[in-house]
Amino acid sequence: MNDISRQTLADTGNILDNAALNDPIARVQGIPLLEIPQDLYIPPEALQVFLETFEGPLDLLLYLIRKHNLDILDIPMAELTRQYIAYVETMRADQLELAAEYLLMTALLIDIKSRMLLPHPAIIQEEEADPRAELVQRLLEYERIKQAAIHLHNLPLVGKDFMLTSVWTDFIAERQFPDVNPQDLCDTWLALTERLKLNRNHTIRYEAISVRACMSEILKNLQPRGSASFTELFSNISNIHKLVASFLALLELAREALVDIVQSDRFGTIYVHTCHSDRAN
Amino acid sequence: MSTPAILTEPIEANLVLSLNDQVVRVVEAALLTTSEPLTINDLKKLFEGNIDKKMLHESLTILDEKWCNSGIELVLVAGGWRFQSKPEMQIFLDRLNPQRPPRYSRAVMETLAIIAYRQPVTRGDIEEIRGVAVSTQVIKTLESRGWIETIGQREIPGKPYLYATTRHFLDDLNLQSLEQLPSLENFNSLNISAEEKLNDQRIDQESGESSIHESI
Amino acid sequence: MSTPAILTEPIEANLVLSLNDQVVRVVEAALLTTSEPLTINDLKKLFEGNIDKKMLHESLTILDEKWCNSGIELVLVAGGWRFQSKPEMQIFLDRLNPQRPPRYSRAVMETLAIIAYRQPVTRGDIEEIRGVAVSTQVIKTLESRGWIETIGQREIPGKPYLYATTRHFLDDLNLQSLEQLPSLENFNSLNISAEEKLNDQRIDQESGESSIHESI
Repeated sequence: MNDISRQTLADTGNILDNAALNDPIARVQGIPLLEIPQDLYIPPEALQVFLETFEGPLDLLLYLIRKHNLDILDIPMAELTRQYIAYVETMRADQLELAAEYLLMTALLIDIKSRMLLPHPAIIQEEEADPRAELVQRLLEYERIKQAAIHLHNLPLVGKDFMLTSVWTDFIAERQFPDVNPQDLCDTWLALTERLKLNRNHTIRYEAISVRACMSEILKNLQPRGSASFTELFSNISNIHKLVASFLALLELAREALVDIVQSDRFGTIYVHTCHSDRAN
Repeated sequence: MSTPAILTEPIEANLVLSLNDQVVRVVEAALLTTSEPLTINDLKKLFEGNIDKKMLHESLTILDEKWCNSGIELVLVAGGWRFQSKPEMQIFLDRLNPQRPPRYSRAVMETLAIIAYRQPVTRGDIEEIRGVAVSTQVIKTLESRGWIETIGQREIPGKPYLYATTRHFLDDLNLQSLEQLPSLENFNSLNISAEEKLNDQRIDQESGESSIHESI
Repeated sequence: MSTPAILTEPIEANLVLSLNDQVVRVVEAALLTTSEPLTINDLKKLFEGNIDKKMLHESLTILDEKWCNSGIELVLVAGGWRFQSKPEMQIFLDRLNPQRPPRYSRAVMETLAIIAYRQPVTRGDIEEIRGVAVSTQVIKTLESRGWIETIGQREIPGKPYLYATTRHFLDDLNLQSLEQLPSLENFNSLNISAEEKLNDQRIDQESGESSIHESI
């Protein structure tokens, strides 16, 4: 809000309060007001700013009730409605879009007022609800919320009334590697084969894991020297299943041209060489 | 494990500290380095759970006493324990950081009050109470501040979202629970005594100067 | 202004603190609430400049001594002074924010699974099974982890490298040998739903070889 509108707002406030408080007369745009304005005179330039300070028709109604010391539990509907309409009419002249919710309230006020005017039998009067009751409830509720909002507003707020400690610390600990467990691998493998199954272009053969592992093992054993004797390769294997698998692995390696199996003479030592051209040369 | 981890891990080779001293040191360092409040369970995590709650509470008492004379204080909010600067430090600290946190309009504060007191509420409920439409901007402002969140939808046509305040809201306002807010019935509407107060305390929208409103 | 602001502003009504105590309190609160380092000039701002550098340095010395036995320390870094947690606190503080270990991408996991179950394999083999090209990055990730290695080259045009898993891989996965990797049969027994079992039986039939796997 700029300074000019603040001034206008303050002036408006003075004028409004003057009616009730008999304070010295205010100035509007530098011109002193010689007479206390009766009822609800507001300079048109100030009205817009003034109305913007209200959060809606309920807020305006509460203001009117307070300003005129009306009893909220026994609202004189005629007076309240008349004053309210006076505001809304002025508002409509300037800011029609602002007035929509205010107009709805006007209708409500007139409705309440007219219902109160309706004659009703004295006997059942006690049981009949006061047409104003709902409005009063809403006004009371809104008034409480307004005060609650003020209370919340006045509570100490982080960053405004106090600060949080934030001592520097290196929260980036040593880089962690992804964790993989065997079941993850198995699941991945199965998902992969499931996917492959759907793909007709591929024929899938499930091979014995252990044979494949043995192939790796044999290649690793061959790596240091590039060759080994047949018996050497199997000398450390005590398990018969492993022995068979290793033998199959060796044959598979030969079939896949990964190793050469050489026997120079009959019943002589069988040597296994890696088929590594670089090394061979 | 029967041995608390704090015993098995060297903290300072050349200093033999009592177990409790070490706990206090660790708890203090943790509370000072984190801006988020820490619950007793969080504090237990510091020691991999190998500590009893009694010792943690003792440590907090020691820290509370240790700090009471300084510009920082130990407080308990909804989210747990935290250190924060005392209000009287603010005048100094503000000089370091001239930007002030945003002040919220009356629309925002009234919406927040309705959600805080009447939660869970729909936007329609808020509009009913305030008598005006609630702009999306107002809701967004409160959501982005982390003060309100949707906690479901009401089973009526249109399935409007239900809003409630968050734990972060309580933390930011230095509250331990919603019960710490005065009950709505305590705000006596339009009492003659309250009337004057009300006039003085009107929340201003942008100016941040309540003096304007005092003149209204 | 000739009078330092700290003298004119009440800090705590019922406590008469010496000027220096107040300076230390304010400096401490400022350093604890800002994560950025504060220069001597920043610290001067706290008092609107109405303080000499000597007093600030004295305050910093006092704070340094006060804190030396705790879990946080006052340090001078390029930008200025700040409190930071001592390295030995790290092990405790890390437990508060346990970092969720990162996860490998599907490409990495599938490549690893293929190498583990079908080793030795070439990149071409992997690509054939996965149906997509295997990026060098994927291979490098697994190599740098020390989980796969080349154990030779296949004697076919291009002489592609043959990959196999390492001893380190087995160690990291807590396996004695590759045989301990879950087999398809193990997986079957884990499934409870009949539909899935049926599905798996079909896999077995298609493969025609799974029954041999166990016996080898």
